[in-house]
Amino acid sequence: MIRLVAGRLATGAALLVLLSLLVFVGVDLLPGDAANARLGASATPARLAETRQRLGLDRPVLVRYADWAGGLLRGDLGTSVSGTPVSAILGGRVANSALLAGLTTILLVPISLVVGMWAGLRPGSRRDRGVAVASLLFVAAPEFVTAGLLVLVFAIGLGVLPAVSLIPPGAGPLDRPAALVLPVLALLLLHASYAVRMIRATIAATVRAPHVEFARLNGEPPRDVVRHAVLPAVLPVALQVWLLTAAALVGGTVLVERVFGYPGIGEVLVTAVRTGDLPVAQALVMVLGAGVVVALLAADVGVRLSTPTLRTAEQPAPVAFR
Amino acid sequence: MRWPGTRVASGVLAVLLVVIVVGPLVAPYDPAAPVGLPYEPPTPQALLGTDALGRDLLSRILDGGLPMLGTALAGAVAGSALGTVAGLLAAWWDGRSGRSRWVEGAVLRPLDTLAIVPPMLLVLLILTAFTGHAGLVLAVALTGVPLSARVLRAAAAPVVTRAHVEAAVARGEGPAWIVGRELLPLVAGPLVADLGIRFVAAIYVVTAAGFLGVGPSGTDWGTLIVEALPGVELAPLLLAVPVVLVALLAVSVTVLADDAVRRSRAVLA
Amino acid sequence: MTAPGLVEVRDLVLCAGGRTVLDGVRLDVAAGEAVGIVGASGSGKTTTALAVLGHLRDGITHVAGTVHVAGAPVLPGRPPRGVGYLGQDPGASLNPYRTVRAVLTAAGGVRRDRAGVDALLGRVGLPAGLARRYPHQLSGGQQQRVALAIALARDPGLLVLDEPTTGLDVLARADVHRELASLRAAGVALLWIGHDAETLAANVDRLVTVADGRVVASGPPEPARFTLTSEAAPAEVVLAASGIVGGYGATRVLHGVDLHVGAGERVAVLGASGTGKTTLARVLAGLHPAAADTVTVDGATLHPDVRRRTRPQRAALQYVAQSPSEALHPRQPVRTALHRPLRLLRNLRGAAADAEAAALLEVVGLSADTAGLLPAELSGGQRQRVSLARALAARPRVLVCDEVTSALDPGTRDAVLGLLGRLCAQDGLGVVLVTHDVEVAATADRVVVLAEGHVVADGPVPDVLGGDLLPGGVPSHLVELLRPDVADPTVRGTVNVVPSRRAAVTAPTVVSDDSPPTG
Amino acid sequence: GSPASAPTVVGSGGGGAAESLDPFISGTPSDYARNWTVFDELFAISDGNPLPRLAVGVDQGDGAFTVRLRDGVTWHDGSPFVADDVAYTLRYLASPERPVPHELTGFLDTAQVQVRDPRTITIPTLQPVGDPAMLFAGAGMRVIKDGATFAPGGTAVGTGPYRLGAFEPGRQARLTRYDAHWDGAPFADEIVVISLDDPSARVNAVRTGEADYAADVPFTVARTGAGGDDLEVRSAGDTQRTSLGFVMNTTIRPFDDPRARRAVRMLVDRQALVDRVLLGYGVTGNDLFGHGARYFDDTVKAPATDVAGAKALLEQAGAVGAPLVVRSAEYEAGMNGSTELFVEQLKAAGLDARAEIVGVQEYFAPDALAATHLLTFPLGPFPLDVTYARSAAFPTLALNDAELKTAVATAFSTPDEAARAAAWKTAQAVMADRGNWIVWGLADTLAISRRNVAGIEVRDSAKYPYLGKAGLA
Ligand SMILES: Nc1ncnc2c1ncn2[C@@H]1O[C@H](COP(=O)(O)OP(=O)(O)OP(=O)(O)O)[C@@H](O)[C@H]1O
Ligand SMILES: Nc1ncnc2c1ncn2[C@@H]1O[C@H](COP(=O)(O)OP(=O)(O)OP(=O)(O)O)[C@@H](O)[C@H]1O
Ligand SMILES: [Mg+2]
Ligand SMILES: [Mg+2]
Repeated sequence: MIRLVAGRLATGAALLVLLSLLVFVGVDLLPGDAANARLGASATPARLAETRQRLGLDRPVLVRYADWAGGLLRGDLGTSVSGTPVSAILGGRVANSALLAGLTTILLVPISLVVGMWAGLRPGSRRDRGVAVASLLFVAAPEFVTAGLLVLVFAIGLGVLPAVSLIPPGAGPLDRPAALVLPVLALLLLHASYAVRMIRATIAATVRAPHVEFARLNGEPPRDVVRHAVLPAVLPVALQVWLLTAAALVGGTVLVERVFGYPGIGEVLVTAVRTGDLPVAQALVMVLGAGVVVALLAADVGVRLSTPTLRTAEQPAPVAFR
Repeated sequence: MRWPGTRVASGVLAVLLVVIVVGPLVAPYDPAAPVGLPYEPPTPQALLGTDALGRDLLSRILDGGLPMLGTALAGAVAGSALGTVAGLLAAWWDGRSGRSRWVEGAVLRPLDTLAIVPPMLLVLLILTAFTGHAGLVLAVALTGVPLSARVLRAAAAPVVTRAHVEAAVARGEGPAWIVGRELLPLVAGPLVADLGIRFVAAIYVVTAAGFLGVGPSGTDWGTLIVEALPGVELAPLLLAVPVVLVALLAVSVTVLADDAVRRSRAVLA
Repeated sequence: MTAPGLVEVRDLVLCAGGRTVLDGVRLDVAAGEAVGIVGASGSGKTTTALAVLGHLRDGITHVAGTVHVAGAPVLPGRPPRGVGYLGQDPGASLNPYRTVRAVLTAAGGVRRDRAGVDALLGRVGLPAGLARRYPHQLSGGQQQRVALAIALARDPGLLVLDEPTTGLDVLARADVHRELASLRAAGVALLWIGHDAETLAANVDRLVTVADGRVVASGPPEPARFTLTSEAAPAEVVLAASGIVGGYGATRVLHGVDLHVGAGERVAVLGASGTGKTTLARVLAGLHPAAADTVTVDGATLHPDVRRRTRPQRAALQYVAQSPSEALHPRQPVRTALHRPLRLLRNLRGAAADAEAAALLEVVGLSADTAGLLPAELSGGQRQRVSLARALAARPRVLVCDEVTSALDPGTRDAVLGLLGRLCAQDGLGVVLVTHDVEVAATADRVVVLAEGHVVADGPVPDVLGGDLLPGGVPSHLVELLRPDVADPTVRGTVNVVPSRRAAVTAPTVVSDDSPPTG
Repeated sequence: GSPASAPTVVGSGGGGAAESLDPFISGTPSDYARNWTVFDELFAISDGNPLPRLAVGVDQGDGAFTVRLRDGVTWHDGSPFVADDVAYTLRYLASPERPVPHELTGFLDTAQVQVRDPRTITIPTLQPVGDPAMLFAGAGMRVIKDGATFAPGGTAVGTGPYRLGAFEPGRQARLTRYDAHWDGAPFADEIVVISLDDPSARVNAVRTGEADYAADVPFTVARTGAGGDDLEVRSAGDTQRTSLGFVMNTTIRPFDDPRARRAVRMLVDRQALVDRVLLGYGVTGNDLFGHGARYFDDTVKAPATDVAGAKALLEQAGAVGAPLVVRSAEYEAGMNGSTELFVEQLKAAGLDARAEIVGVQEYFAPDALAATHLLTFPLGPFPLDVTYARSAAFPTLALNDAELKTAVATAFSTPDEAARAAAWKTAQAVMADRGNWIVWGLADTLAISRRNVAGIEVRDSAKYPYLGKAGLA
């Protein structure tokens, strides 16, 4: 297990390096650059050239990459083309987005499990079909549309929840929990629907599995069948779904953040990419990519631990030690 | 699971497809030209009212189905095709124990790299690089490839060890025959299902791109949704019509794709 | 509990989507009686058995008739108490997420303590040490017995058994048969489903035959038939393999196996599940990497990798894989299956290939129209013949057949084995018949017994397979041979927990201390 | 206004997280709103004219000018404001470490600045500057304290009406009243400047009572109504309108021919664009940028719409059927919409026009600009110096015309008020006659506000109002 984790982390790191190079060179090849974006309408050729020189954009791309990578190794994320250090820009924002993603995931776990079970234990029943169609609808609607509707109903209509996430300086989103409700809800409706669909399907399939039939036919009470035979079979799949959702939420909160003006990485991400702010874009690619690597690894480890065949694969059968 | 879902979904999809394909021909007005003032309510002349620039919503809806479908389909097909080839190759090389694994690595490592970029970031990067529909197709395809490859690889894994595949190897068939004729027909079910999911994701990417300000202009339904957002209070139909159409399309396609999964033995067995 | 007329099935009609699955089944089991049900695949055996348990699978509807167990109606959905059930596939029946102890502690709706669990294990002949294992850490026979223990946990008066030994190798099968025999002796009624009338006959009081959802015959079973044949010793050696070593990763499966086959000779390779028979066959076929060039055909050494063998070499040794449903591509018609080897190995195309394909089909006893059919449109026996025809298309000198009959019903099996015999006699073809089935092995000229990757016996059929029969039709002499604890003491204690490629057949390569103390 | 807290929502046009305490890095509207309140400038623009702030006057010299500074001004930390602070500021913004060269460094020789006494400073120029006060006002130069640096997480000390309290880039800045401000104590105890990227989010914040004022809100809000009895939609007024238009590239065909330029100006239906893109919240333009600035010539009329005449002109110019690419990016709301409609108008007149919508970072990429025929161009009510300097320096935007060049040069360099006015008049006449601008509309700048919010002034731009005198009535 330790070897697995170490190996996967090493591969993940290697992939991140590859990725950073791809993104660096790729973004550099885009038409326009940070100097253009920065100067806008005042970008006279002379100013443009001078700005390029000041930002170091006139140097070859690989030299800049090496510079950036060297800085990264020293723990220096570089300086945004706006002149602000990247670490200052990202600072609390990464944590805020992670909070949004984390809260959504935490809520998603019990909700998707309960709803998925409720529907999946009676495959084909009325409630099962109802859940299937409702979840499909939520999956089909973009979350910013859902979010907009939520604002219209709960903030502007009923006035019970804030329409925007105004977090005072020095405070975190947790200091204003009300501001988190709608963003989390919007994310939850989309992602939980997906998780419910997957979990429902697995449960529906497991209910028909031979080991469940066997237990039932040999008189095991229904509650025990669900607890001992159905749930453990669903867990590996559910774990995968949850962690993959968490991975998708890393950087996937952009749209909702924008609707609510939530102080996460969403706006930074969009601006950095759109203005060719390479140091910021790079840092985000690294942070988000690392997040995904960890989430995927956690998913694999979780599945391994929750599946006896995999868990025991590396150790001899218990009795062999006697 | 015998419920009318599949039949209803096929019906809805058929109607939508007719609207999408015939739409551009029957649109009452030029979808790009203003016919009135912005945000006019429905009138007999403009049955669904006008949009933010005074253009006829109905004409735009009718005109925008085809580009939307085209983009989504092209992206989905491209992503699925790439994923399928990669997945099958990987499964094939993985399935042969004791043989060199580098090909599998060469196929899967780049995809893994893609897979660790959050999709929204990937979409932003790609659409900043390539504006317009070509960029969207690429974005849809690239965000889908890693997952498609994994799905197809999983589906193909039990197939590659089948005796008829080995028989083909033993009698000296080449890789084209083995991947194309021995493996591909047996993963058709997962392939179709994957295609359905890609298609829904494609529609989503189009809308999300528009929302982030990197989408193409035009009448694409996804673009219509985004354009409608600022004026939603003035003209709710502007948002409601494309959202409902996209939802119907997505739901019917998903239902049919689910059905394909259910019927495909390779996924369940 | 043991009142007469324990099970009464009267005119039971069950339908599935408009099709009649059971068409007026009438069946009785008296207390303490052992009744066997046989019938072709799909004839409704499983459906009947489940109906006795008050269970209808999804999609099956109750149309008419009654099922009473111990006087109480069980249909619809009122499962009887005191009936134990043992499914077809022990590997799949056990909850893969719980240890044996966890399952047995609460089995049958009663909580029992450690001693209770151990007692239950003892009843099915398993040591208490097994309780800490997960199902996948058990051999097929052990799994089957744990499942039996769960069924026994209810203290049943009746056990419903649905093909309880299909997935098991000779050893495990003998063990299970022994357990069932002792239960029967203890007065438990058995409703036992199998597709092999001969094996069942030895173990039940009465045999019921089902066909197309109807009971067509009922009566006392015929005694077991066991024929041993032996033909004259052959002359020239076509296949010679010596010191074959092979394995998976670090695990070695074959420890220097020698094998030779003469022209026109049928050599059976017999062994328990997981001893390396398939590995051996695949090494011969060049599909599995072997340590060295150890295989010769007609004196010429073959490369260990089939792709590096020359075309004539590839043609000379042909491999027929285990499952007929996997051996043929489900989307390719028989014609394609035959044309490809003709084209690649014999350079025949077009009309010439068509003619040759028709001739091949005739050789294996199929009509020429078969060429246009898809595998799904063929019966299992026909499919197996097509596989054989495909192998014969290469004009081989040696045919390596891996369990070519294990998925077939007895009639079809005999026909395929007969065909092989004919080919040997007529064309001087050498045949390697890999099997775990003693009856199949008995049809060969010579038997090579494999245990733990070692050849433990090699000789004419009567020498190896003669002697007393154990319950289940296994020669006791063979069981002695296959008991590996005698074979190699150095590997004792390392239980092989490599998950089997096929879930149904999980067996330890070495049976350690906690293996059944039999009896 | 009464001394109450007045949280203000200000839009942030993207990049909010990169907001900086450094007033010379300001990029977003909330950056400006905050820095404009914390720091004071030498001269501000008020109704198009320079308004003395930290400076009280300028004396022209030979190749240099001398700025007289205000007395009795103190920094937020209590120290007095002196000429050394101005000298430091000039050195600071000329520093080669800064990521972007400051516009002023093209005019001033910052290395040779001489501090005469604490109230007087002499600044040499690199090229003649006719109206230094206007130059400073147009460049919006704030003064920072001698030795100031702006590390993230630190604070900023200014002389402005509000001190900086807690601040989180891209989120909020809390500004507290500086009672010792030289211009009289401000009204509100505290002002909160909030950064919100999404226009709907800004409106929603005011509608749900989480903020009192949001600048730069979409026209649809005015159409829908403010959404509450205590709310109103405010317009910044005529002089604060943004000029929206297209610039024709005179370096390539067909717009190297003045007839083709004139023809297109005769084709465009300005009112239709105002009605649709601006929802009627604005008026038609007269094809000159600079509306609202001093010397702007609003007597000039745009050519009357005359499709037949335009076609004849195009014929003469040999431009019939020439492909026209209109480049646009949505860096101001309505840019892409106006481009789409404009292209439709050109098409309706039989021209082969096509919109090319790109991202903001590549919009001003020189190569691509050089190849397009028309590009969208919005411009706020900047001084004419800024407007003409910008367009002259950019080959694709510039009009290569001798008379224009002379007039603009004179207007830049002459210290004589009358001569300057005459020069600007000439320059604008050239643009009106054969220029390459199509300024089709003057867009209102709208804000949504609680009714009791008072004292919000517009100085540089209505998109980031001056909050120094704001309060709740
Ligand atoms: N759930 C079901 N829905 C529809 N048809 C079914 C279902 N289960 C079984 N059948 C059909 O009922 C018939 C009898 O099936 P059953 O499983 O009882 O056969 P069997 O005699 O046990 O065969 P085998 O020897 O292959 O196990 C078959 O034709 C089968 O296709
Ligand atoms: N791909 C594999 N990787 C690792 N071990 C394997 C693999 N395939 C088979 N084995 C192990 O190798 C041993 C021999 O397997 P093999 O398939 O040759 O047995 P067999 O004699 O054909 O058994 P059966 O009667 O079940 O077909 C078994 O212990 C099996 O678990
Ligand atoms: Mg059965
Ligand atoms: Mg085998």
